[in-house]
Amino acid sequence: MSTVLILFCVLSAITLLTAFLTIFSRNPIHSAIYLVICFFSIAGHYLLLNAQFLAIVHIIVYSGAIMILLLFTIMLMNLNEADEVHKPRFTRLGAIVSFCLVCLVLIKIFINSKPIVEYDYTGEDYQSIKVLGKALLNEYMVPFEFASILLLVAMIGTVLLSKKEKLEK
Amino acid sequence: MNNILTQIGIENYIFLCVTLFCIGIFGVLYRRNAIIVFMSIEIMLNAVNLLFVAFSTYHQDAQGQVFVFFSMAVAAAEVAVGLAILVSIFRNIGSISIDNLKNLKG
Amino acid sequence: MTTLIAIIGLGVLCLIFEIFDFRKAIIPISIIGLLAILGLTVSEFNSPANYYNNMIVVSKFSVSFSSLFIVLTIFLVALGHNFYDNHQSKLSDYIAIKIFLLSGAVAMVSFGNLAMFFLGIEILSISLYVLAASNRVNVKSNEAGMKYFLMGSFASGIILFGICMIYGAMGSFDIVEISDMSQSAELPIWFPIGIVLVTIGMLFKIAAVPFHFWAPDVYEGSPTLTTALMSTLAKVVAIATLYKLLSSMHADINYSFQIVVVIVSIASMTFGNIMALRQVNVKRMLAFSGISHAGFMLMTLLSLSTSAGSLLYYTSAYALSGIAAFSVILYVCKNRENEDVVNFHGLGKTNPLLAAILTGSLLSMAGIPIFAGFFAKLVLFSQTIQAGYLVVVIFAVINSIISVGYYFKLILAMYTKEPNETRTGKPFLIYAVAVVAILLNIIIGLFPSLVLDLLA
Amino acid sequence: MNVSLILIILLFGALVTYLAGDKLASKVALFFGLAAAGCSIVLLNHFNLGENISYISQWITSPKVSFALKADGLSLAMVLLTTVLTSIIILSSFGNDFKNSKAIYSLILFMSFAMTGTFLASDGLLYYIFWELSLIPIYFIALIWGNGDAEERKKAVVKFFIYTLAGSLFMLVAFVYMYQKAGSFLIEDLYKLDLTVNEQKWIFTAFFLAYAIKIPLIPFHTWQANVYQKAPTLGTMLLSGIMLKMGLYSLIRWQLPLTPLAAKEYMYIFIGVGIAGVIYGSIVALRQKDLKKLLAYSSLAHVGLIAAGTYALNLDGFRGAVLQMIAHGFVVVGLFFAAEIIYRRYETRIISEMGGIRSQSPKFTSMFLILVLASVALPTTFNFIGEFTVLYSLSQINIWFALLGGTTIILGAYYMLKMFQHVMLGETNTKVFAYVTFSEGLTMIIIIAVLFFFGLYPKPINDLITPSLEAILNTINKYN
Amino acid sequence: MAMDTNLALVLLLTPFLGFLINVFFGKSLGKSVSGIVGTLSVVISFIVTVSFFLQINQTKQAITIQLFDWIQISNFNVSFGFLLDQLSVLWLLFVTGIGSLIHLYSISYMHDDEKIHSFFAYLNLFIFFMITLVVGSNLLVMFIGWEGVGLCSYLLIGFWYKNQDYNDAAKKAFIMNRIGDLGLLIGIFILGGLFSTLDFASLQTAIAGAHNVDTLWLSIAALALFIGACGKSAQIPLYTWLPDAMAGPTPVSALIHAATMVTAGIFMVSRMHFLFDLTPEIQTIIAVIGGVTSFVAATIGLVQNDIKKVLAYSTVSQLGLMFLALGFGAYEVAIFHVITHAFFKACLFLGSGSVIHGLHGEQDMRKMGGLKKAMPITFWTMLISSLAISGVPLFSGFFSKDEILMTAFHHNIPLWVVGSIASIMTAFYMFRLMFLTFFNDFRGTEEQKHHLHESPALITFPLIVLAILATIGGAISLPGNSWLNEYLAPLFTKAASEEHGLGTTEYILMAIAVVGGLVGIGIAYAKYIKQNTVPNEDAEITGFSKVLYNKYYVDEIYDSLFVAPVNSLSKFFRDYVETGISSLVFGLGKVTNELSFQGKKLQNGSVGLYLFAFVLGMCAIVSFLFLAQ
Repeated sequence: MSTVLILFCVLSAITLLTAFLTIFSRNPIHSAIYLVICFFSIAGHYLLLNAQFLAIVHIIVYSGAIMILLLFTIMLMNLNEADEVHKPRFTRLGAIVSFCLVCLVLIKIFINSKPIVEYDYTGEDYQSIKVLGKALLNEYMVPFEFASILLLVAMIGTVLLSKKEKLEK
Repeated sequence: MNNILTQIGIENYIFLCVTLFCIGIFGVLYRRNAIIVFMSIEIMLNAVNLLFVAFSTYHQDAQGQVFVFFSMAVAAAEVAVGLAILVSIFRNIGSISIDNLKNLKG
Repeated sequence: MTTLIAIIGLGVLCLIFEIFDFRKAIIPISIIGLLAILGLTVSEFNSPANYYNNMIVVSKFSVSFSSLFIVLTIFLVALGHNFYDNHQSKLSDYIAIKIFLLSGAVAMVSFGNLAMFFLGIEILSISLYVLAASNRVNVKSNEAGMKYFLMGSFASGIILFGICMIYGAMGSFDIVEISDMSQSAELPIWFPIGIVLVTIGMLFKIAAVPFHFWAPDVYEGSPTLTTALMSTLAKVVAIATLYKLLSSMHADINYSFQIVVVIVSIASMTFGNIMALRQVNVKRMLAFSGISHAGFMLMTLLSLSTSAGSLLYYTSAYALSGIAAFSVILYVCKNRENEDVVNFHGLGKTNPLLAAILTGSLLSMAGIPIFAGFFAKLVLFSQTIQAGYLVVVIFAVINSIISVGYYFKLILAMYTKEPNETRTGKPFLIYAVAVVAILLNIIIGLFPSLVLDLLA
Repeated sequence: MNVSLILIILLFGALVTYLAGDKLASKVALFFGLAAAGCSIVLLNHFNLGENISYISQWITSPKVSFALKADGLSLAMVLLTTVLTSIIILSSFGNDFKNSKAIYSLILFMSFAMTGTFLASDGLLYYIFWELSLIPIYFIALIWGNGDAEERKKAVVKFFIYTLAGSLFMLVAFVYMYQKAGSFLIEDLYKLDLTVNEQKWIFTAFFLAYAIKIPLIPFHTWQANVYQKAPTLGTMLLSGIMLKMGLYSLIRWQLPLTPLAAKEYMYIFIGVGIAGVIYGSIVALRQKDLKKLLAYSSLAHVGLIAAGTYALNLDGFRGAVLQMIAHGFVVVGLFFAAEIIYRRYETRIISEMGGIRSQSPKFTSMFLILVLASVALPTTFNFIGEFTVLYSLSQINIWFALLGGTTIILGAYYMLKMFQHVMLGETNTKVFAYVTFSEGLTMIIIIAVLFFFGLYPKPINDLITPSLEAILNTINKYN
Repeated sequence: MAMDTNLALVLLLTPFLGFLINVFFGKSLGKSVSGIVGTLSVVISFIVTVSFFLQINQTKQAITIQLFDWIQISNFNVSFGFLLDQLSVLWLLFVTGIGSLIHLYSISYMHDDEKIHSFFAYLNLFIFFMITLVVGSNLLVMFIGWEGVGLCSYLLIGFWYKNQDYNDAAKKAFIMNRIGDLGLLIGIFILGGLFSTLDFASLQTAIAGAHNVDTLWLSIAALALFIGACGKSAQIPLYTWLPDAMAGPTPVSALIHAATMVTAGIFMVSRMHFLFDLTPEIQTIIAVIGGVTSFVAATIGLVQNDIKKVLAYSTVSQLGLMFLALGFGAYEVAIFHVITHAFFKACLFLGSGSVIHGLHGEQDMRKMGGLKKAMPITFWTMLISSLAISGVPLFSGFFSKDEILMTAFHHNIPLWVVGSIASIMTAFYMFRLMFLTFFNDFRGTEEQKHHLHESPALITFPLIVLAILATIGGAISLPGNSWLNEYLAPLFTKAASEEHGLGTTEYILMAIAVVGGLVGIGIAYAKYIKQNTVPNEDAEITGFSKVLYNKYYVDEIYDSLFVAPVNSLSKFFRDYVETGISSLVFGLGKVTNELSFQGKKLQNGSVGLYLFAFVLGMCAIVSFLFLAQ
């Protein structure tokens, strides 16, 4: 057991645990907090894999933007645990069943598959900001621009959804 | 220095990500609170992102990480739109439980 | 590639028009612009090329489908003139979103890289979420948007996971590379899993059983024009993309995979048709009908190498009849609370032309000759039999029979019931769209080679 | 000059009729009907002179479909039947006052167009398309201009539509299947196919479903009586006079030559089915209360015999079947028209509410009686020729078939005369039976004249159809 | 030949022309003119026939005329052709001859009927079809006539169509005839199939030359043809329509149901003698059926009270005798009886018509009596005919009936006994009829009595002519010196009656027959003149005579055996089977509808459920693809 592996295990444990807690917390605020922790642990994974830039971006986008958005909404709507309707038993059952099923099926498949023993190592830099930037703005220039359209659409969409109409009856 | 995955094993990442992904699925199914469902979906997306990075390392290739950026953009856009819809629902029916969304059926 | 840029440019233009308060010009300009883009696209038909590191691949396939999408968008934009006349302040947003949606669609059929594919599908989805929920004061619309959003992003997650698996196996997002590598023997299991997951995600988008549950609810709840968009454009885009994906990844080699397609296809048609029988809401009925049509379209996946032409034909036939039908529905159900069959009573007397058009489009969907729907089914059957799946064809036939049941329910309502209320006004654009769509349908029905031979 | 001209006339006629407006519609339609009939006669002449009046051109490249109209004697005979009967049917409707008459007349011509196409098409797919197309006009005719309770009618008509469509879709599958083997839908290529017995059996069954429903044979006939009853008489005439001949024609043209081995193997069964239809139809007809329903069941009986004749797979069977098709076409149109004439005066179709017409209108009675007698195949009427030939062919297969099939002449006489007795004879009716109008009389006289003429001199038709039937028989016997 | 053809066409088409004239212009022509036209057309035919007869009697050559091809069958063509030979000309003679007389008779008899023109039209049509039947050169042309006379019989029985009972009778006649027709058709099919021709002449050669043909088929064909004959000639089991057919006007009964149409069966069997000669077992059947029919009909005739019914059963009985002769291959004997029977039975019917006419429609003999004085001509002519039918020597019936019985004696003693008893009964009921009608006192109403009168000359003239013929008709075939046999010799190679000359046996037989006939007359005399018995009212009839009076309940038996089951089957089919099949079809629709209904519950609007289905579907697909192998 190398340190890396131990680190991986710890991070993984945190990730999974907080993910679970996110779901099980009755208070949405708690969920949000757990989710943030989860995201941080994922950022830890990124760091572990030496993807520093991505880790930072991840924290900025998820923890910074998305989570804030979510929290903001929760605040806005003034939600608390009482709002949660009691879930019928078969819903829980269904959720658990499907969780187990998907988990088992996928994991089983991967266990069945041939284990990977050899890993390439080129020694080249492939994940520094510089390389990523080049890839993003050369090779992936079109998707990059296209992503902006995506964001534009999302923007127009949210505006459309929340804009009050003058003529609305 | 060699590939870090030599020490961890790509399978472990796959297992982790699959589990995380499944937790996301579980959350979507388990919770009726739309916000939490959103969060679960984010968990799913993050699981995939993590896997992308792992594969990126596995292949020693930047494209996987580039893709994560797009994935993040998508996630952000989705959340924005989702929340906008949620807000308008909340304005209309004063609840964000997806159990209340049963007008359309049959 | 120019198509994509032009479309995006047009979308931006729409937004700019709003800023400069040229609202009235938006729809005409969009239509003209789209027509120009259509011409532009068609001109690329015989010059296949790759652009930007193989991000965009212009091929006959992509051009034909892009053209179809553009035509459909033209119709949908034109219909918007009447539909959004109470929402003038949002008009530019609606139109812009539709045009961006078109750009996503075009990206989806001309992607050369999974990144483009993913972004395309997300643009499409997000636009649809927005459009579905766009009637913000209407609870049904909200609900539809929410349901679609929840399930759609769930499906997006699955697709993303699939892409990730493919990447894991191949180390590349480039479709050509993947295609090349998929021919080699030693592939990690991740690759097939990835394909399957992506397929499942796409099956959700085209509303195939068992991933179809969202469709009826969302179709019913969404504003009618959005429903039209979803049932025609979105479905067609999804199936075309799925086709392209699977054919470039040689998914048809795997026998079990074909079995899955067979089962899903049969289940979709059967379930869709049976469920449609007892529907009162026309939009909902068409949703189920769309599910069954998805089943039909899936049949093309059984002979991936040869069926591009028939898929194009089927989708064109289906989409054109769908547009015609929805334009009538738009006319009939404007300012109505719902889209129940009751609203259609006596349309044959009050408005014979539209009734005839709706009849025509329903007959086309049912697969009655001279309408394109017939040939669509025919070539489909032909190809499927060739692929050796007679069983699917027989199910398809039985389903065609069932489908007549509910299509005719509507026709009967139009011709045998007494009209309950007269409608005034003859919105030119709706008429124009309906007539043009059904005429196009009949034309490609009479001369199927026009379309079939494009991708032969 | 080729046969596509007839199609063009009819299609164009449908369009012009619609544009002509309600007042002129019937006359315009009649004009085009007559034009088509005239055209078919002229073409017949050309055909007899040995000219090529077929038309073929590539239509769809992939799948390979041609717009192929081939005219041989059999097709021409059926086309003549269609066009002439269409004219007669249009003429017969002059006494009716339809609302939106431009639509109905236009639909009639369109239907005639589709049926003519069915008889002419020599490309499987083209044939199928015409076959399906003919369904749509009659659906609307029955639905919109039909009589009786709207809900009941709707039910009957929809059942009819779905039923027939269901059958024909299986036929489509069979066609597609054969296309895969032959690489073409052309009938010549399909004839050349060498299918295994098993394949043939499946194809045979698929075709049979389509035809058995259309003709109809028992037990697929349940749509028939109701639709005949509910449809306007015009539609009933189209259905019974021409449309069900499409099924019978197709047996000869498509089903049997394409699947000869299966046909030979199943021959006895399907002759049996046909004959069972004869007996069943006759017996059910006995106790019908509604005149049109009775005629529907009589039609069931007659077509059963015709079908049995075709399945006899010999020249006499074919020839008799074709003759009987034509004869039955005329006679059944005449009978339904007689029912309509009565309806126009008494406003009822219930037999028990009629009676005592003879003393009021002897002329009509005579004409009606002649039709009844023709229907029961009295010698010197056309029907006798057909029925005799068919029964003869059956007797050559097995004398029992002829005997059982022959019960039609007993049972047929029974129910027809019983009907005649209760409709026409008896004490003078209290309701006034107005004189038969000119157009009504003319229609009846034309039909009667045709029946007698060909009853005495069937040779022209015989000479027309025999070569083509022999050719088809050769195809059927190619394995021997 | 052209001359012959034209003449033959005149022969055939004049009645048809008469029919057409009467149909289209009858009403405007007026009653008398219409009748004259009708009569004239038949008279012309008669004259033509006579010319043919003279020609043939001289040349002994059959005349064949081919007009045009009619029906094409794969292995043969049926042409529209005529065959005028001894047999057909003989038949034509009495068809047109008696036909003319009866037309003449009808002018007066039907004078009061408003539809007299259609009556004549139908009669002319009948003559036309009868001629077709007789002169047809092949089985199918004969079949035209065969069905055509059936049609005319239908039209004429139901002439008074306002009465639905009459219509029922007409329908019954037509349908029973059609049963026979089916038999005939089957016979035609078999012969056509076997010998590839339906032409009489070719058939004869073909059958004579056919050695490799299975005789079973020949027998079946013969039997089938005989069934046809049974229907037309009212033999057991298809005889019940004939008594009912008396619903028609009396001239019709005389012409169609006594003299001509009902003999078509005999004609056909004689025509096809070459076939029947080869199938002795069928001949036996014919003989037996003929004998039994003659006996059964005679027994029923014993107790009937309707004057026309008595005559009808008598006709059936006499026809039975003819078939008896046919069964023994004695065609010329049968034909002889046909001719004499035509004379006296037509006379009897016309006489009864005269009586009915005089009594203004009364047909019940119990309400007659004593008409001798009022209607002398009618009485005397009918008496002569009755003597003839009873077989009193020197009258025509004596010779013909005697020859039949003699033939029977030589072939089959039991049948001879049966035939003889039937003859005795015939004598009895005929004189019962005579006595009840003409003797004693009138039993009708006063008013009828007041109006009693002899019929006009147009009615009595045919009676007189026929009575004369009935008297002297026997001359054409006197025992030992038979002109008829000679005349027919070219046709029937094997003449049954010439095998035996007139020996002692024959004279004894003759004596027995004569005595028997006289005994019958005597009994009748004793009962109805001496004791002056009047038959009981319907309700009072008991015992076996009730069975007889009710015709052995055959109609009721047929009704419950055939008609009722078919009708109830029809009702069953209509009410249950039809709806059954129909609901089966609708049931399919209902099932899918029900599925749809259940399916709607599945679509319950819950996103959770939808996603659950999604996930399950995904798992199913994935595990199927990756775990199943």
